[in-house]
Amino acid sequence: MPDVTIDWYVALSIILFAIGALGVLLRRNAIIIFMSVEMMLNSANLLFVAFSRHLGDLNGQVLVFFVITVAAAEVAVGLALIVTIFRTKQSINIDEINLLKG
Amino acid sequence: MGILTIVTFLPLIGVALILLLNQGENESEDKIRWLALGTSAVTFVVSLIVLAKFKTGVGGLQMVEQADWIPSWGIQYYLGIDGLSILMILLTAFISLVSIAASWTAIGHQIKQYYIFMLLMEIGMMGVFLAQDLFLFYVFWEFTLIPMYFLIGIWGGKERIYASIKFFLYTMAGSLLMLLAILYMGIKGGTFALPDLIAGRAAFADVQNILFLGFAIAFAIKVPIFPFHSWLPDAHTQAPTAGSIVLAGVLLKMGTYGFIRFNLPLFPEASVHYAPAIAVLAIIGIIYGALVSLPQKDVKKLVAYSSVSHLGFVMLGIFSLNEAGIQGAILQGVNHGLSTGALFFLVGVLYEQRHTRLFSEYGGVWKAMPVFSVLALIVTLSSMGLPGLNGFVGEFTILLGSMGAASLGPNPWIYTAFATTGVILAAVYLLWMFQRVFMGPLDNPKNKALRDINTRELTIMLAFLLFIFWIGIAPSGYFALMDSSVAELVSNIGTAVVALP
Amino acid sequence: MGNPIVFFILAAIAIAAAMGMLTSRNAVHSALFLVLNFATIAVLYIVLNAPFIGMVQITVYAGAIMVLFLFVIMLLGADKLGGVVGEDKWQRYLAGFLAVALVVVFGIVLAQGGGVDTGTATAIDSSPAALGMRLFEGYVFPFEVTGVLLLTSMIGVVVLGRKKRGKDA
Amino acid sequence: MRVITYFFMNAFNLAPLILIFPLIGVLANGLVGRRFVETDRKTGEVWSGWFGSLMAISSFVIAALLFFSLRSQEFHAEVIYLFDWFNVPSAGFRIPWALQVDTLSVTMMLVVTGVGSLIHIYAIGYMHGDPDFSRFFTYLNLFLFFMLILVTGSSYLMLFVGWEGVGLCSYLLIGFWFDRVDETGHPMNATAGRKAFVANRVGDLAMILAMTLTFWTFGSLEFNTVFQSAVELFEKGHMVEFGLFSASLGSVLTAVTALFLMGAAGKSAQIPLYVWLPDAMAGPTPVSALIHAATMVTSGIYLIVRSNVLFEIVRASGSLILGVISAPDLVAYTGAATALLAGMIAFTQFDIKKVLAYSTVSQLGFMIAAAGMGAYVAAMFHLITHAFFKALLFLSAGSVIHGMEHGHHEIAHGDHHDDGFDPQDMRMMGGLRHKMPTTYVVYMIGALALSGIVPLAGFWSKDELLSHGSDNNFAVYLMLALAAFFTAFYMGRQLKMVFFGEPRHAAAEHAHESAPLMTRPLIVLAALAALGGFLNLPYFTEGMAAANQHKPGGIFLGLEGWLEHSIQSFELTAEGVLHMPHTSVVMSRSVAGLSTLLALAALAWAFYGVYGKKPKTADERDPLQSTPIWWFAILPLNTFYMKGVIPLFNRLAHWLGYALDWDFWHDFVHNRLIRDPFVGFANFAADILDTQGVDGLVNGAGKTVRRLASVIRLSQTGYARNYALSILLGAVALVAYFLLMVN
Repeated sequence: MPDVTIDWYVALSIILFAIGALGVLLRRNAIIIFMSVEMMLNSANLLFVAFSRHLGDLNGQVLVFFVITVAAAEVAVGLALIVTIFRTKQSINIDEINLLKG
Repeated sequence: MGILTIVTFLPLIGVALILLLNQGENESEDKIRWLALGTSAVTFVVSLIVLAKFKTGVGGLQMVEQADWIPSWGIQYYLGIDGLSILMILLTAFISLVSIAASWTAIGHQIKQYYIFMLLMEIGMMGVFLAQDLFLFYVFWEFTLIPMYFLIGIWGGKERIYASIKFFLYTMAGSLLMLLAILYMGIKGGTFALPDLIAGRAAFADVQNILFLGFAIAFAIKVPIFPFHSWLPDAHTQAPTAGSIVLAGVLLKMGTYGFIRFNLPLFPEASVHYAPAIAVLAIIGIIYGALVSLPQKDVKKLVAYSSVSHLGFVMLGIFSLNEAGIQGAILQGVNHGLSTGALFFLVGVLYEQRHTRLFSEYGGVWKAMPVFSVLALIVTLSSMGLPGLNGFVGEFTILLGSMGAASLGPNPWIYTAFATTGVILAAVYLLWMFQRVFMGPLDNPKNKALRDINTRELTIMLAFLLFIFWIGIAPSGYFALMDSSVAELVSNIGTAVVALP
Repeated sequence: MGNPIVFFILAAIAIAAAMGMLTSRNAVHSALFLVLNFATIAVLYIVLNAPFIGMVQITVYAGAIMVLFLFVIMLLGADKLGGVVGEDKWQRYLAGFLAVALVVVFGIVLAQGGGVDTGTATAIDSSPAALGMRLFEGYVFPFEVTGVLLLTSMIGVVVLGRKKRGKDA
Repeated sequence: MRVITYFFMNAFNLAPLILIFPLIGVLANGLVGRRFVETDRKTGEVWSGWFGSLMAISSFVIAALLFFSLRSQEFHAEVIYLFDWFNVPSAGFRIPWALQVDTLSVTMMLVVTGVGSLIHIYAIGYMHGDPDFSRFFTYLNLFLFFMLILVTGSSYLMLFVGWEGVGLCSYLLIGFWFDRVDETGHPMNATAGRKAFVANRVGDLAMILAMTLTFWTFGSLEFNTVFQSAVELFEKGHMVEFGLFSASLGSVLTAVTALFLMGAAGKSAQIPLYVWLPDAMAGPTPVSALIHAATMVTSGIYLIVRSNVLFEIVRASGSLILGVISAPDLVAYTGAATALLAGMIAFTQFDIKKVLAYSTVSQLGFMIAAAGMGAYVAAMFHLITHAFFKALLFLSAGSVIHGMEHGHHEIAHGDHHDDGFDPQDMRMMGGLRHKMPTTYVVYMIGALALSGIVPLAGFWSKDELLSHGSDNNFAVYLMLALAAFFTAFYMGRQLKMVFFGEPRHAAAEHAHESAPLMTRPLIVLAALAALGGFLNLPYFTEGMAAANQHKPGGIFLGLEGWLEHSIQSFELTAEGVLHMPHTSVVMSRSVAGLSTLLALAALAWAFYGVYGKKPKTADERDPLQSTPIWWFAILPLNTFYMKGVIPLFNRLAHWLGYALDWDFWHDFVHNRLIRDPFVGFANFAADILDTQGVDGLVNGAGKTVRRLASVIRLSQTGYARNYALSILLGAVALVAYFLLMVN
């Protein structure tokens, strides 16, 4: 049985990140896309903590703390936006929202 | 936060406040105007404080502010002021104030945006003259293009789109070469800070001719030196009055300032090497600009071409590479800003009433507007270089410099003699302009209804005249401001160039 | 860095939960899968000697944020909008390819063992107290800024959520 | 009593006042004068005019005080420092505003303010009723201000301030009636003013070059320093070196003095730049008298006299211009040639003022020639007497014109029907001696003084000048003697046509004498013109001179004794630098006798010969019209400039402005050569562009960018997914690069 090294955590993190990315790219539901983004953030967090442990540096954890805070703020605003969009368009289908079209 | 940062970014406060106001109602339009005027007035006052804090005997940078910006590239937020830039700062503050006051009634639509752009313009210009980090300088340099692009493009004349795009791309194209030169030096030297690069200029001495040209072309287009002047008549004629004032008053000076600030100390040998060639172009510019001014049918175009002629003098002074020449050049830059700025303003006053700038529409205006005409006469004379007024002081110091310039070879008098013909030609085209507008019979019925200058316009003109007379009669204080810095610059060039005796 | 068996079990649950979130047709299910995923990761944090972060993960993410998600999903009745992108199939393929490519790239690197230093982990004091000290010694200003950020987003949410005067009402 | 003595003997501290008084006049009349005159014409004119005149008189008083002060301290010159003007420490360039009070400048001050005051008073009468009355006095005072700066300045640069300033005033005053047009509708007065300014500027070009050269040679522009170091350098025989330039002092100073000549030629209307002066007669007559006869046009002579040290060094150094002629000789020949040429052109004029104008050019030539020969005192002497009698002549001519206008007004009864009447045309005059007796008498005195008839002022000054010529430069003497003969002839012609014979026009019959305000200054000037010669009488015999050791004394050589404290001429002999006499101390009887004879002969010939019975009517041909002398009416430089140089210049400017700069450089090069191929390439490359309405290289670029953008913008779908996809694409590429390639 091999020891659990940092490599394992990197691998796990990448897989979760890739799944999150797929979620963003494939799903139509804005809320699910949002959740996928959260998952990508989490995969990054996981890596932070793993490296923090690996290198013996507490700063990694501090950073995760901040990421979580920012994520919380982001979710709050993001969901509020989704609610607003839903009010005007009666839909949260991401394919129907293209206000930024050039 | 240092005073230089304050003087640079103070207009941002005005921008923010204006943004908060609603556009539309008359009342808030006035509020916008007053806000913009107030902001620029405060900036002007702060620039006077800078002047008060300025130590005249010191050659190097003063009131330095230094902070890391992008440390991994050696890019800093680095502001500083010395004798080469102090006058430019004052000029910028003054011209911005005046041009905002001059737009009071001339701009009738999209007032909010207009004043925001004017204030942004001021930030950019201040930054250009204060930045001591090449990268920071470049950022400010390019930044100035944006507000001017919109000022011409939105509030300009009939061909404004053409003129603004031409202005933008022309100057942009020149700056790209400068950007390459800056990047090369910055990456090679590991820093973008100008003083450090000057100290370590030996590192790129082998390619300095190329680097010199990279900078020179960018600045030459801005100045503009013949034959890069083709954008100027378009931009000047199409810009709104205040735009022309700023353009002639400050933007063109950014080019000449660039030569003094960067080309001379960074590449002294190349400067000496190219001095005769640039002097020849400058002299061609003097004569050519004057000749081309003469047959123009549009007042503003005439003044625009006259800038080519005047800036030729400035370039000649710079590449005399001696104390008199460079100081004369800096002062002449200021003088040109005042005289030509005032001329554009006067043209604007006429244009506001008659909506034409064609000479054929005018004549005998003196009879209808006596006070205005006297003021115009004084400004014309100042532009012509009448001794006792500001133009002469700069011009004479420049010619004095070029007569004794070692950089122009053993016969500098040939250059000086040709340059001095500009004195005659200036009289020819300026008097012709004055005669066509103000003299002769008042036979166009539309001109009979012209009202004379009002209090606001008179106040602006008196502000111009104050400096026109002051510099003309007692310029020694102005020279004292730049003397030490220029002396240091010249000795700096001299020590680098062993070939010079 | 933990018992391999524990790690594998947790990793498997996390990935499974993630896949579940990705594939569920019902948004509520997706959210619940995500909660599971977050909880698993929280456990991993604790394994990694970061108990404070693990707890925060549970309370903030799995608790607060996900509740918010569920709340919105139910509020909007948007739980049935499932499925994946319809028309542009190339997007789906490209996305899949990219995701796989990402994993493969890292896989290659990890297989070569050249990615990161695989030395032994260093043990440090990472108790909540130590973390708190670090936070207030070196990160006071960012900490304050974070507070402002939260406040700002709160105001933003209030503004966004408010009904437009004279429009809807 | 002591206070008063102090006041008189130490007026140097008051010297700045001489500038301040006229300046006050300028400000007062310029700022409030107009309103004053418009509210109440009559009292307004009195206040405005007399205030201006009072300022001129005050300046005269100060000048007189300075005169006494100089006498009381044995002619010791003073420099009164006011404040710094230029100060560029690192370049060593420092020029203060400072007043040079020495005998030369005080002489000029007295002439300028004295004649100036009289003309101011005269102008109150002459300009009566003009709508721009106060503007006129503003200009006059401004002129006085600049003229005084010119003569009091302690440096070349300050002199130049006045030099340009008077040029400006001349421009403004010539164009005073700027709305008057000629038959073709061209504003001729404005154009004449412009012509004067531009011609002067040609001279100024030379002045600027001379000054810059002087500065680098001597390190200063202040008279005292320049002259001192010039003498020092000359004695040491050093080379002049600055920058990479190197030359001998003689050749540098040759250049400087030749440039000064060119400057003087512009201001003092010498060949080849005299052409502006006759046109300048378009200004009001007091202006012609003050500026274009008595004062401003003499500033070229003042310049040369002031720079006498430099000229004499050049003479002593033997440097030649292009190996042909030395600079002082060139000055002398230029002056003599001008005297001769202008004297001949004066024959052909019918305008009363133009005759006087060409006469002025001619007399200025005399002075320049004298200065070129080293006869500086003679030049100054003639300058002073000329100021008297030429001012007198112009003002009297003004009186004549005034009289003619009134006569015309009377017959026309306010009906402004123009029958081609010109109040200045001598052919329409005649017989005016009965109508205008005072004017006639003073005019006669002036004309005889100008012609050089004993014992009027002109005789003495011209004679001194001629005798110097016969001693030193015979060719110049011959030319000047001939010019003097011409002078008497055209004055005789003028006298005859204006005052004698029968009136040839109804206006002349109805002309009458001018107001006392105008005639009284004429009488004062007539007295000066008659007695001015006593300023510098030569010794009549060798014995008298020997008794006084050939030095000034008694009533003799007063001006010489006064000016020798400012004029330090010298010549190089075997013994070194020696002082040189400025004037012939003893009257040369042969020269005096000959010139008097010639003058009388010329007058008589004009009076009784050529114009004995003619002309009888206004449209009769002039008897000289069929002789070669008439060619001078059209041949000289004026035609060459107006018909040749200026059209060519204008065409060049037009070609440059429109053909070269606009059509070629702006449109063709930028648009056709750079823009079009660029745009064409862009069209080809993007394949979705249309070629319509593309404009400018830069526009081309702009449009290309826009078109390119219209392709690229298709990628901006607005769908978040597409953006996310591209982000991921980039991220994966970057990660792959860094992880795989870098390792």
